Amino acid sequence: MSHTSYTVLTRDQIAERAAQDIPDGAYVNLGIGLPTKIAQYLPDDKDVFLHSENGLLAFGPPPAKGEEDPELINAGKEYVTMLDGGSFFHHGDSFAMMRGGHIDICVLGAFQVAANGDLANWSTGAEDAIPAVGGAMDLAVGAKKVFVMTNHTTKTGDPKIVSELTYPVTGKNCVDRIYTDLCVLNVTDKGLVVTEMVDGISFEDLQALTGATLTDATTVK
Amino acid sequence: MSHTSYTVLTRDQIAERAAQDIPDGAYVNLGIGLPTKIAQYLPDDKDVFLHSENGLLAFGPPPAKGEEDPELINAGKEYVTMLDGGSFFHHGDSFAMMRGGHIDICVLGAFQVAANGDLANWSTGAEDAIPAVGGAMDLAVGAKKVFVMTNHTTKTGDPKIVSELTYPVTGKNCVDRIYTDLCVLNVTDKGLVVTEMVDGISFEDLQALTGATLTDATTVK
Amino acid sequence: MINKADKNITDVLSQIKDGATIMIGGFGTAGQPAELIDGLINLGVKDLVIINNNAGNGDHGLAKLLKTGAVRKIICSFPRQSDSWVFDELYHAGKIELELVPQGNLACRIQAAGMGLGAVYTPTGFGTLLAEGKETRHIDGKDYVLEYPIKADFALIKASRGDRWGNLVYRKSARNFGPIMAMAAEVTIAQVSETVDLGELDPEYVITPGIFVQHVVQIQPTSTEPASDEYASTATTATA
Amino acid sequence: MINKADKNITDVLSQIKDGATIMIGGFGTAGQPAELIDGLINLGVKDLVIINNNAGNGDHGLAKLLKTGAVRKIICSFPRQSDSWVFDELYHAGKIELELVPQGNLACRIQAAGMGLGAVYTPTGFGTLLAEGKETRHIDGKDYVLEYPIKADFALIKASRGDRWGNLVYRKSARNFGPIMAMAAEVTIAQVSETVDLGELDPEYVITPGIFVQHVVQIQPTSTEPASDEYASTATTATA
Repeated sequence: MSHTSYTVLTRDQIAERAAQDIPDGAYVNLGIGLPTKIAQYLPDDKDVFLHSENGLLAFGPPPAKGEEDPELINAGKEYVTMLDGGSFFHHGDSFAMMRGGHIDICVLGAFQVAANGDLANWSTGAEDAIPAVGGAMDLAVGAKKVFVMTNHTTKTGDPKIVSELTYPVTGKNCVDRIYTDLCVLNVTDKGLVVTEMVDGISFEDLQALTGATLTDATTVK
Repeated sequence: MSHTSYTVLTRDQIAERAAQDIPDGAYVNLGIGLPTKIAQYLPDDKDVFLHSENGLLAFGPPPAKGEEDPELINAGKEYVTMLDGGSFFHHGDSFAMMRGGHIDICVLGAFQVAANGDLANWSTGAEDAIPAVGGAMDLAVGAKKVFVMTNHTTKTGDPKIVSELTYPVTGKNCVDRIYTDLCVLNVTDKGLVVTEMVDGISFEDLQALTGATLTDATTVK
Repeated sequence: MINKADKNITDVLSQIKDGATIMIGGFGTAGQPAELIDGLINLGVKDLVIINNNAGNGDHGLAKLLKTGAVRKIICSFPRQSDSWVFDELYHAGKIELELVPQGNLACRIQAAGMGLGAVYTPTGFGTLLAEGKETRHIDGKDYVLEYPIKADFALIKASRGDRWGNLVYRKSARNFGPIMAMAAEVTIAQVSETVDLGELDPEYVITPGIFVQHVVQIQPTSTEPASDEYASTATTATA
Repeated sequence: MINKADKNITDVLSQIKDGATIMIGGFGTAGQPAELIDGLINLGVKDLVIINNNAGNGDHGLAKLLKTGAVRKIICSFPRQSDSWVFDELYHAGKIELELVPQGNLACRIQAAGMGLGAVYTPTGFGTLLAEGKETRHIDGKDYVLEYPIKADFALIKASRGDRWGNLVYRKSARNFGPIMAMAAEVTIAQVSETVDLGELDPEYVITPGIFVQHVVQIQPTSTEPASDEYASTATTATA
């Protein structure tokens, strides 16, 4: 795959871009890893409520050095703090929030996303790997909107946006939007629609780096 | 039905008798009406935890006059108090306690009890009556032991302990023991076993007042 | 910034339309959101489906709503009470539909909705008239009835304190169905006796996290009312 | 009079026999009942089935229990962590059975056990490898998988305070699975940092009512331990 003259977004820039689409008052679960970065880019004038599977709502930034509490961690087992107006609850209620459609947006990482919104992010199917799933499948089926944040291709240049998954599925038809280092994609009934691209890249360049057929939003009515 | 020379227990005496079989540490739900009286006869040296469907555990006696709180009532909508060590919870958790087998004993009133432990206490099946069930069916299936407290016969002398229910069932095979104004009956695989009778009554007298075959405990090994 | 406590009863309730399915908290009158119900009566919507444990007491609250003829159907466990004459009359006149549900199945079906479950197998009611026609299954030695979630467009509930993010705590046995109804409705409207600042409710002891609550309406207690749970129907704009 | 806090760890745990199914609270190490697990290791029972969100971290707690070879099977959602080398080795050596359950299904199946349900239809996992061979159903436009309750003989959990009737409150994210596991086990044993008198826990804010707890064991903090959630394994007879 050849880079011509376009700029690839950094991980922070993808996070910053995704943060812009999270509205005031949203209840949001940020998946472990890359999506966690979004928290840093949420504007101060919005109340965005961060949920963590292990029983936190409206948690805040990491504590100051020396203030860490081993009993105040998020699902990624990182130390966090609580905002005024936050709450603790048990795992049953926490997953009721997710499975019951109360979380407005979750942002997940991905191994692959298919054109129909199928998501693979829990297993590569490798024979010797120990399987582990955590809350990924619950978030995939339960959140009102599922956003994916990922590099557009793997480190070896293979497409992560594909026509059909080759990895085991986490959730079927669940992804609504994809933020990559190259573009923003909406998953629609008519397939993947490109709504934004990084400066300098052409639609043809982007299509070449993608394993599924893309549509340019400017051509969709 | 002829009384010969035996003494019928009063409602309070039935309650007092039933109270004797409630062990220290039992979690108990007393059904609305007659069973509620049992609370008065629980000995002070035992910790018996009274549960109410509407979200109370370890509630206490009625409040003093003038201390009534409209937001502190039991399932019978009577004013109660809370003991130190009591707790409030929502209806979901309250019925989890019942349905999930956490209540040790519930004591229910009855229209009829069948020899196999079927209970009827929610509907007489009368055509013009408004049906109402409350928590009776949940208690019948959920408590570890279901006791029934009832007069042995109806006001008109018809048996309430019967071979088969003629009223709509509340719960099948659920009753373990029956306390009446005449006797105590265990519901067993071999039918109804009389373990106690009031003074002066003969086994034959009791059988004559009962719509199901009784066995005398002294003849069972 | 989110302030779920910035509207008065009239404005909040105006989103309720004819035909809505509405859960109403309370067990008897304890926890019944009397002022929200009065507001609903004033709104004048009709063809409602109401979910409550009972079917109204006396001539106030839910009973008054029923009396207006606004309710097409009620889903409840115990409609027959000594003071449920309003419902009795409507029912005998064939003017209201009743779906009778054992109280624990009512709770559980509301919970199933809040939890996003498709259906549950519950032991309650097996073999009874209330399970007639329902699917059953024998699981691990016991019989169960398949029951489906009960969802609602709105839940009207009563809590004791709330904040602008919708966090709630309740008072004694007035809690009853409030927390589980809040989880099962698209829009939950809670009336509270007091609105408090963010952070005043201890995060360890928030009973209903704000995610389940869309509106908080403070009901001002008036000195003319005798009992502590009786307030005037005047809604005030909450400060937060 | 009931005192659920009158035994030390050794005496309380002695009722656990070979082959027991045991829920262990905690999400990672937060809420993990470290002293109860140490007690279980000392007890030396084997052929255990363990239910926990994870499969142990580092060389302590659950990981240490696994290392003794006492665990036949683990039911969990996330066994693969950077410091889960003990489990990794056992798993690759075929010395432990793994039932992998999505975290929310784990929670929900534990809840179903506590609530007395026979089974539930959950949307989570539909169409995935983790639902292979399981019954599914299309309900109201959505696909669900039939999942059965997870029950246990024992639950070992960690709370912050408890009383002699077994009422518990928790601390921050150490709550996690504690309350729902307490509801799903025949016998729940809770370790607490502090035993308090009856009435000291506000009835409005008891998180786990005593009906779900059979034993409370107080773990005495020692001054030699640095972090506030690390205590010595010495059980003391609680005063209540």
